[in-house]
Amino acid sequence: MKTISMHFRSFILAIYDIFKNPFEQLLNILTIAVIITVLGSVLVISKNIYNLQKNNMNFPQIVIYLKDNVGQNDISAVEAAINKFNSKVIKNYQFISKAEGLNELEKDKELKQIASDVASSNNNPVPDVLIINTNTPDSHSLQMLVNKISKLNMVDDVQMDVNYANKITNLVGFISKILRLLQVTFSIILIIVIYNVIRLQMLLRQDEIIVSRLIGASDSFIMRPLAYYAILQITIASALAMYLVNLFVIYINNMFISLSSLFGDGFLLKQFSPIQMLQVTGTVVIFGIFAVFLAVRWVFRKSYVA
Amino acid sequence: MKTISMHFRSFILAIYDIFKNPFEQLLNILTIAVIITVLGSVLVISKNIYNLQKNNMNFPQIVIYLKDNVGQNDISAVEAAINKFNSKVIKNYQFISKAEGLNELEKDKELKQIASDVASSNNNPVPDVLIINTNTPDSHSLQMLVNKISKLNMVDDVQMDVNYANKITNLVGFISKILRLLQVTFSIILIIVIYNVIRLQMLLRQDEIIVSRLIGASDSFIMRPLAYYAILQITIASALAMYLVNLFVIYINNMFISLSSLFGDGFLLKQFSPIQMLQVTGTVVIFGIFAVFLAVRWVFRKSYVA
Amino acid sequence: MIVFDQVYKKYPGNITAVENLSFSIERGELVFLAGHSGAGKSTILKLIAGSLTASDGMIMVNGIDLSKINQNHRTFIRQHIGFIFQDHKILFDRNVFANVRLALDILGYSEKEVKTRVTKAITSVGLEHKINVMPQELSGGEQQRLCIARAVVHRPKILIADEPTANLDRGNALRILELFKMFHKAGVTIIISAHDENILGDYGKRIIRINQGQLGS
Amino acid sequence: MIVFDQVYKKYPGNITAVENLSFSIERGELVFLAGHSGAGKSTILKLIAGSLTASDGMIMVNGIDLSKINQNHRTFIRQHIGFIFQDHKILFDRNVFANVRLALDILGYSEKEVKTRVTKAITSVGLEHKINVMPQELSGGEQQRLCIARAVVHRPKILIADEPTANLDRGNALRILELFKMFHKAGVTIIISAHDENILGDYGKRIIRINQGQLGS
Ligand SMILES: Nc1ncnc2c1ncn2[C@@H]1O[C@H](COP(=O)(O)OP(=O)(O)OP(=O)(O)O)[C@@H](O)[C@H]1O
Ligand SMILES: Nc1ncnc2c1ncn2[C@@H]1O[C@H](COP(=O)(O)OP(=O)(O)OP(=O)(O)O)[C@@H](O)[C@H]1O
Ligand SMILES: [Mg+2]
Ligand SMILES: [Mg+2]
Repeated sequence: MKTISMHFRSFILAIYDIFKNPFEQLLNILTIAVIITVLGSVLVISKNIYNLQKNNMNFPQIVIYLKDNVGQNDISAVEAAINKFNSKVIKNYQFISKAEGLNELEKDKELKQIASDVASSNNNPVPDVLIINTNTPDSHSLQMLVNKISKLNMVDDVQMDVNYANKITNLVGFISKILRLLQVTFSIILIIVIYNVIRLQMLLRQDEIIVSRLIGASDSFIMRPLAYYAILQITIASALAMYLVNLFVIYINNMFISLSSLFGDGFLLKQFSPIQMLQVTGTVVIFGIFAVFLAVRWVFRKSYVA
Repeated sequence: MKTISMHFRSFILAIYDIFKNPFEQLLNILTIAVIITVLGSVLVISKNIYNLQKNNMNFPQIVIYLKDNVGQNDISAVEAAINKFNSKVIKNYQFISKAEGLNELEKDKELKQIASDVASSNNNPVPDVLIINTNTPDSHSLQMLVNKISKLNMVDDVQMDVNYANKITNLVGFISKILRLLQVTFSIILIIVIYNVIRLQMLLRQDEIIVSRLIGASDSFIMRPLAYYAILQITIASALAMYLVNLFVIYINNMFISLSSLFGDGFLLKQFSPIQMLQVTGTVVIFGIFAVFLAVRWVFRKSYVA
Repeated sequence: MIVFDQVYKKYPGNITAVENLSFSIERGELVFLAGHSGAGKSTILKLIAGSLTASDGMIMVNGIDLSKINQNHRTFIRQHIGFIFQDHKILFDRNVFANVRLALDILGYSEKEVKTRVTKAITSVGLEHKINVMPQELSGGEQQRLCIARAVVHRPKILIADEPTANLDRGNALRILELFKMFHKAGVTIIISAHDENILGDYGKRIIRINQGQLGS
Repeated sequence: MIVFDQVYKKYPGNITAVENLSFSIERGELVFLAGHSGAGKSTILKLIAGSLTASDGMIMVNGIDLSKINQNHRTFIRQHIGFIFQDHKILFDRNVFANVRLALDILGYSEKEVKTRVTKAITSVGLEHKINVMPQELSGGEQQRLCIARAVVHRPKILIADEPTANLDRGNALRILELFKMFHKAGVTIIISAHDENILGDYGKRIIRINQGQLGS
């Protein structure tokens, strides 16, 4: 009971402290909030990068050229072989018959002349084709798929743009490297800035810390209100930051929408879920408590109070 | 003389202050440095974005299909017309003869069957072609170019991937919008964080400020050492930040090099020039002096010392 | 009971503030510690309160050897001491009431009890009209009395007063000494340092004279 | 010359610290300001130094009406005053020497002169063996003397001392009073506040008694 009421009192005191000098607190809170916002934005983007890959990047297509004289049965056999594969590798596939192929060819301006020549010759050289849209940039599992299909005897040739697949793999690696760099950087920034703000504030409350200790306060008595003070500050800052991250996502999404021609329709960043927000806030708060602990210890040491 | 020596003394005192508590100073300096680093990195990227466009993006190609029966003269005439255009629009062009065209066609696996059919028919339907690599994403000036060339009477058809050009324009707009957003954001962060760090430090030197004032120090006497203190701190932070930005650029460039298949060779970020470094540092230092001024005034007001 | 047995206190920089000092103070005694400026009075009081540790020798407070205690124990001992600091150590970010209540909060008193006790302590030093005032709005003597109120509010077993009347006029000083006398009668051990033996005159109590960190004449 | 003419000082919260106070102090006079705790002594001294402004009435210092000056002028006046603050106002981030030199730096003295003068001032208050020590390593009385050294180091025309001997033993107090006497002989106007008229006894100088912010008996 006593402990709970002491916690409650510390909490109330912390609220009081924050509202006593709202302007000064605002600056500290803003400082912390902006850094959390930046880190939060990076996290949101990271979280979205996988979806982004899935929906918006074209993973390599595999084109299966069937032999000249295949029938419906052969096609079904190939389809059955494809269906055996994992949906992690294969997104979907599409059969394009000889006739459709020629038709497609005629749509292409550069080639229409050739196509019409060919069409007029009444001898359609375009083969039946199965196109597989894959679902991964992982060239290893793709190559396995290609090898399997090549062995089917109604298949004439299998083509995969491996180079493209490699490019995608590299690009994904590149983006996630940059994102990881940013995450680490901003985490370090967050740690430095929060610790520094907390430390400077504890320094300003040095007298309180030392006097309390001199007249018999235990470490936990001294740290409790300071920890609540930091928790409140950081929570407010974090709430503000989550709101700003939301704004950021909305802003970016608006840009994406107005640029849908560039990115396609499906490409919208997803917000943090409430749970993720709590996770971010919680992590920062825990770090804040730790910072208070360190800073207070440091004040003790600095002032030589036994 | 007296003023100069006072400045000199303040400067020495500031150095002394910084080195008196190196650890504490280090944290403040780091806090400022990381924010400058982030802003500096954004600035470096912005500065490079134009070069990046120029060297590494494929601006739209314009394909000129010549009439079936053109001779060398006609081709030269078209080339002459092209040469009249500004190099800002046209990067270079390339003539691909009927034969070369068919050859190219044969390289494409999907089309090789058709091509070989065509080749064997001894009737090459592929036209002579001139391909212009353009130098700008500006679809307006590109369209003008297309219109001009279309009017030449040896030209059968002119194709430009306008959609692609629009995409590029949009992409450039998108990137610079994001960069502008980041610049503004990090400038605001820089202002808030630096002001907050300076303010908290001035608060810690409150006694010094008030006592000096009470025993007859002028405002400039009080602010001079504090300003030097901030200048030194920020200059060190800025130097550190410039170094970190350099590292960042090197890191990114190394990634680009290892990913040259993805981006092409020419794509390397350029470092800040020394002058640009001085500009960044100077701006931040001036802001720091301003922050000292504000913070000291605020301490005066807070402590009610007339 | 407080015992000093051949106690030395050396500060960094080879400053010996207390040298081979032995004395003992009985439980419930009222003792004056007299000495010139820099004699070592404050050092001795801080040693008793455990905010300094002796360089050599033994200090016992209520039967506990101070050199052998840990932080928790030190905290516990301090809670039973009231210390009037020479430099006041007032917290300027809170009003008179909040400054005084700190000592009770540390001990976990209930809100109601805090209110009664704090009001009583503040009244006993004559600051009842300043109860909600911020410390920087107090005169020097009023600040000193605030410091006294904080030291007595939790009715400590030992009261240590470092120059408690330096900033007080005769009237107020006498009032404070009356207060101490009252505590003394209630069985509290009291040690008062003073550079000026005049204020002690009519008490006729024991005086420990310190000279250059040693027992003096 | 210092003139108070029907001066009032009201603090926020409707506290009247000085009420209808009139007196004048001649150039070169040595005056004691006596009064109980909270009488208004410090307030009066701060009014003279211009760190507080009167709510009503006129204060003249060396022929200048303090209500009519701007910040630059106020700074200038302060440079000719030495103020010994009741709460010391020592800077704990620098050593004794640096604390004292501050008053000379403000006036732009040369490094050489700073050295001689500071050493002399520190010696005159008996702190020569503590010249490179940090203030938190000083005893209460030593801190007070440091504050005195800072106030006199630039040889001000007016010396204002707010309870300068509160923390000093008789020997040190007499030494400080000797120092003031020396300044007095050199023509400095000196105003010393004290709650204890004992220390003034043998000087036989003028005493202004303050009671509840008014001239008292
Ligand atoms: N933290 C410290 N570091 C170094 N020396 C110290 C420290 N504290 C006190 N001293 C020195 O120890 C000696 C005794 O100091 P102390 O404060 O005990 O004296 P005091 O009797 O209380 O004097 P006063 O009446 O002036 O308060 C003095 O010479 C002082 O300078
Ligand atoms: N800043 C302030 N705001 C409000 N009231 C104040 C302020 N400063 C002083 N007072 C009040 O004005 C009155 C006179 O204070 P002052 O400091 O002048 O007294 P003093 O004579 O110096 O007393 P002491 O001997 O205790 O130092 C006191 O009642 C005090 O509480
Ligand atoms: Mg002492
Ligand atoms: Mg006073």
